[in-house]
Amino acid sequence: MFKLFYHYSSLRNFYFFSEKLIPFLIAVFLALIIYSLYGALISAPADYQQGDSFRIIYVHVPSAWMSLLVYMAMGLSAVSVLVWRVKLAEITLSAIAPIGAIFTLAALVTGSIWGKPMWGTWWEWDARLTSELVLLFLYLGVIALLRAIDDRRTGARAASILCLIGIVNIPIVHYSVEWWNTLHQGPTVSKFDSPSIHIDMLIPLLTMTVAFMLYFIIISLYRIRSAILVYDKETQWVKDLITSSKREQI
Amino acid sequence: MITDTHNWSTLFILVRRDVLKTWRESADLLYPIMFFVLVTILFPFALSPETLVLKSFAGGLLWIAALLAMSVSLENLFKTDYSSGALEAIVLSGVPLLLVGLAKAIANWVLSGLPIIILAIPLALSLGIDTFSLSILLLSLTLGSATISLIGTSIGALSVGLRSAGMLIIVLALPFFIPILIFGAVATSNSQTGLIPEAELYFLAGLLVLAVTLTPWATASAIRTRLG
Amino acid sequence: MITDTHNWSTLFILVRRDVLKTWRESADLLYPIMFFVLVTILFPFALSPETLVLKSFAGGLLWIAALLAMSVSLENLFKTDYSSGALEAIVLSGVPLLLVGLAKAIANWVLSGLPIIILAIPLALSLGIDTFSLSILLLSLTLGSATISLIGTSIGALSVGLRSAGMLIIVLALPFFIPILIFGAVATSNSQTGLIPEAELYFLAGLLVLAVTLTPWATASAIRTRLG
Amino acid sequence: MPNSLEVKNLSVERSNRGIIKDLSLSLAEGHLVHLKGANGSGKTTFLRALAGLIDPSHGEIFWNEKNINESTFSQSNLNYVSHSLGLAEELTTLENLSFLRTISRKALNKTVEASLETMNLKSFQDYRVAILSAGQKQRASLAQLLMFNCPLWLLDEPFNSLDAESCGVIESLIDDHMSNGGIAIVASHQKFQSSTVQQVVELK
Amino acid sequence: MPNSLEVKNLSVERSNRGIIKDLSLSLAEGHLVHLKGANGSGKTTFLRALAGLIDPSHGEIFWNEKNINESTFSQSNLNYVSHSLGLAEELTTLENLSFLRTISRKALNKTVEASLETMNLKSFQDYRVAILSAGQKQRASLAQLLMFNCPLWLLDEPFNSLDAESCGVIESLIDDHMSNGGIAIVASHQKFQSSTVQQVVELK
Ligand code: HEM
Ligand SMILES: Nc1ncnc2c1ncn2[C@@H]1O[C@H](COP(=O)(O)OP(=O)(O)OP(=O)(O)O)[C@@H](O)[C@H]1O
Ligand SMILES: Nc1ncnc2c1ncn2[C@@H]1O[C@H](COP(=O)(O)OP(=O)(O)OP(=O)(O)O)[C@@H](O)[C@H]1O
Ligand SMILES: [Mg+2]
Ligand SMILES: [Mg+2]
Repeated sequence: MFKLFYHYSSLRNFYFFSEKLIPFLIAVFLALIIYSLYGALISAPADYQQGDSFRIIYVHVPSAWMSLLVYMAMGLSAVSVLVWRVKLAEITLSAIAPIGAIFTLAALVTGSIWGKPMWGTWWEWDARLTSELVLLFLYLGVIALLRAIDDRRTGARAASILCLIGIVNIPIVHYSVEWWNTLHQGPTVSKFDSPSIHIDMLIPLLTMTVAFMLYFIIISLYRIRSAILVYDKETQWVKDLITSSKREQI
Repeated sequence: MITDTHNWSTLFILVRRDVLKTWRESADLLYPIMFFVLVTILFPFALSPETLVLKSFAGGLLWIAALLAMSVSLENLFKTDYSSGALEAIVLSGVPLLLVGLAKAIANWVLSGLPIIILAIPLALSLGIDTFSLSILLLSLTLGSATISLIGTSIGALSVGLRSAGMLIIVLALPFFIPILIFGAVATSNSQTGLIPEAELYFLAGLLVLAVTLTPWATASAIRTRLG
Repeated sequence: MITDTHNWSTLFILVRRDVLKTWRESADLLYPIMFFVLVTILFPFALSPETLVLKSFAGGLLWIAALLAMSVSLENLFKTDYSSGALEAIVLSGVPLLLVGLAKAIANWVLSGLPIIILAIPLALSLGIDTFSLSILLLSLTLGSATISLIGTSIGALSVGLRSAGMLIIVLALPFFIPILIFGAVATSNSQTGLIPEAELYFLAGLLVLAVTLTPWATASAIRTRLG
Repeated sequence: MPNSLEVKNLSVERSNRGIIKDLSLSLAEGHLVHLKGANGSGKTTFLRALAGLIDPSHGEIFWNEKNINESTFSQSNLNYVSHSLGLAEELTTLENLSFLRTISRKALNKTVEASLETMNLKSFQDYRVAILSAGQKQRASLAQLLMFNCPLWLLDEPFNSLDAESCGVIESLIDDHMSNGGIAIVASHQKFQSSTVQQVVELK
Repeated sequence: MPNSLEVKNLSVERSNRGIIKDLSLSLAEGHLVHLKGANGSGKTTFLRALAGLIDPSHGEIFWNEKNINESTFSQSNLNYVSHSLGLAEELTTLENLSFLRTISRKALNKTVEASLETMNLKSFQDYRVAILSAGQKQRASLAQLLMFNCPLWLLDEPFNSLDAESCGVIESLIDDHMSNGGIAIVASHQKFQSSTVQQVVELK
């Protein structure tokens, strides 16, 4: 098991392994996103209270969930960086931080677009909304620290420490609706035993979420792969790769 | 002295260097802005998230956040140039110190005043301010922030090279900033009740004119003194 | 490891050195306090000088002022030791980094947290707060400021040696301070309506325990990393 | 067991540029290495890696046959004097050195007063480091060599800013260290005449 | 009128201690002074007073027979290279020097590129000064000597941290300066072999 982990965490092996993985992921992603878009925009019934404006849920909820998930993925990378000094984790950390920031921004923007018709205001200083904003600042902090430090490895370790201190915010975002009485929707979807949402609305939402996840994985893989090439640019295998791809072009 | 074209181009080069220096440290550009936003979002937490309360204090709150963000940004104005000896080198280059002082103030305004004014727009709207009051807020911020940059530069030059100059600058400068804060905040809150706060805006404009004429001299002689 | 007496005396010596360093630059001692006072007196100017309004917000206002004053003081924590190479010398002396991190946090609290708590008493009374609320304010400030010092030290260690570390520290640290601010301010304002804010105080105490156990490790590994 | 330092195939990167490539070195007791090389050849980087302040990208360093990364080498076996000062400018020389001596986990040697005496700084011990002259600062920093009893010395340009007399003092300190079975690596551009230099390593 | 520098009965105090007492000196064109003296003897203090950066407590300094305090001496006649760097660490070498060259009121000489070339820093011109090695920083600072055409050079330990090759470059720069009728005061502890040294001033 550990051997396997070690094998795939070598930059070179990861590079070639992920190359085989990507086309498969893209295929599944395309299938899912087409299905979910159809379900979300056409087949799901309009909400009896909100009309069609509820359809923004299909962007808002997946982005909001991803904003938390990506942070947790970053936390996992951070542990690998600090404890095992895994190079791949260093690269992963810096590759996914901006994606997480963008999901967070998307959740904030779609949420406030949705909030206008629902609550009559773009923005309200309640716990859910504010802790999500704090999450954005945590992402930006990690990115700022990564950029402020010249040396890649030192930068990754410093950012990992920051990321781990910040992980306390994740439960706050998630439980804020229960701990404080806020404007924001309580758990609607995630109560799996009795989801308080119509099944025709729910299924596209869940597939959309999986599509978002795949999208995240694909984009991360691209970013990680190009970072690997820069990282290992002095090594023989990258040099071989470059010469062979040049040869192909001719 | 300032009118001669050689001096204008020197001024431009001095400002450009400072902006470039900050730009290089790409994240630096974001700090005053982030500080401003963070301070603004502290208020609803610490006071009361009720829209009505927030709205009636919005002008004052934004003014305080802007003032603090700008005060904190003053610290980096001379710090690295002094510790690296670059300030000494600039002085020895023979360029009139008046220009150096003016350039520092302009660069500070471009790098912190201007972005703060721009960011005040969405923040003010999120606090529920109306458009007329917003325009008064922006006008008062523009006049006020320029004055803050000018005065702040003089004080920054005075405390250059002292340990924890950052703290010192803020503490020395805040008393000067209080009148600006009062008139800026009063202008905005008056406008929220529909009044046109002419008197306050004229006062802010007057302070700016005073600052433009006096502070570059103060900065120049402060640089001179502190290098000795 | 921490329990061994040799380590206790080392901790004491480390703290004493930092306090002495600041004491030498005598004015440094006053800055956090003056910042705290100045920020507190800005509020009546920018908001509304009416006693009633001020009184009901007093807890929140003092909490914001305390938080900002402490944030700004974090910058000098490692700065000079890093640039002079003294931090490197301390690391090479073989003293456990855990102690270094803890000592820095304690020194920071002694030099800024403690004076702020003491000064909060007259300021709160002048804003018209009653004695019961005052005691809750002081209790929440004590728990909160210790946590702020601990977390702030970690963040300070992370950004040591970077240009405009001052700004970076504040921006990186404020998101962590927001929960502390919320609970501190809510505790105080609840007590003003006669309630005993047990839940909030427990939460602050919990955060402090968490910070005491976790942040010295974070600081130690941050120092290690940033020296590299 | 006698002390020994062994460097195997060391490579160090800074900001993604390879600075030191595949350096090997083996030092036994009484061994003094004069580290040479043009500006920017990596002397400081090498010394900092040996002191455990930066992590090498490849290769290992062994102190007494134990890998310094894996064992509890700690830094208590070495005295590193760097380009930078290592003293707090706000405090006096005496305060700085007393502080370092008290917290240090290294074996102790001379007292602070005796060390300052040797460095000819006795009359300046109560001045803040900030106002000392360049050479006085350097001497204050070098006083650490006397206070601790460390087998391994890593000195980065110890003669910078020193007057002739102080240079002599430092050279004789190094000689004493070597004859007591110490190990030392000295990076310096100046002609370094010590009779005890056993090896010159030139970085490229 | 040929250039000349005259120092009359100069005394300088720092923090109420007399550092320099009653120093007189008179330099004409082509005159190179090697300023010597033990650490703390006041070399840096003297050079900073000449550069107009600190005010003497007694005595006068005349440049071309005009008192530098009373006339518009300005600093455009002199090149002062100090112990400290003089460059912003967050900018690249190229940016630092271009900036100094553009704003300076001094007479210009070589371009920035040519100066960096001579200082052997061409390949490092786009690195931030912060990450340069000690010697590279010193060279970047010395590149100012090439960019400006100043009759008076005040150099404080210019050879600190420099490798042998760079020392040679600086010595030949000084030689050229002298043969072009310049005036220079060089504080240095290192044996300074320039054939053009005309006077050794030893501070006590
Ligand atoms: C700027 C405003 C908003 C922000 C920052 C925001 C943020 C979030 C976040 C972070 C989550 C994920 C929570 C978790 O998984 O623990 C979430 C979920 C959700 N949001 Fe929002 N939201 C906003 C506005 C809205 C509005 C206006 C609505 C609709 C009235 C809404 C409806 C939902 C729903 C239904 C969920 C799924 C809840 C669940 O079952 O977990 N949000 N939002
Ligand atoms: N943090 C860093 N990031 C990138 N490059 C660095 C860093 N630190 C040092 N370098 C580079 O590494 C090279 C070696 O630097 P180092 O300080 O080790 O040289 P040195 O041999 O000590 O030179 P000197 O004789 O001038 O002191 C230099 O070219 C320098 O620019
Ligand atoms: N600001 C100051 N306040 C008090 N004393 C000072 C100050 N600056 C320098 N001195 C003292 O003046 C003396 C001369 O210092 P200076 O730096 O001129 O010596 P130097 O000849 O350049 O020595 P070095 O060869 O070590 O560079 C020193 O003893 C120093 O302690
Ligand atoms: Mg070096
Ligand atoms: Mg000197």
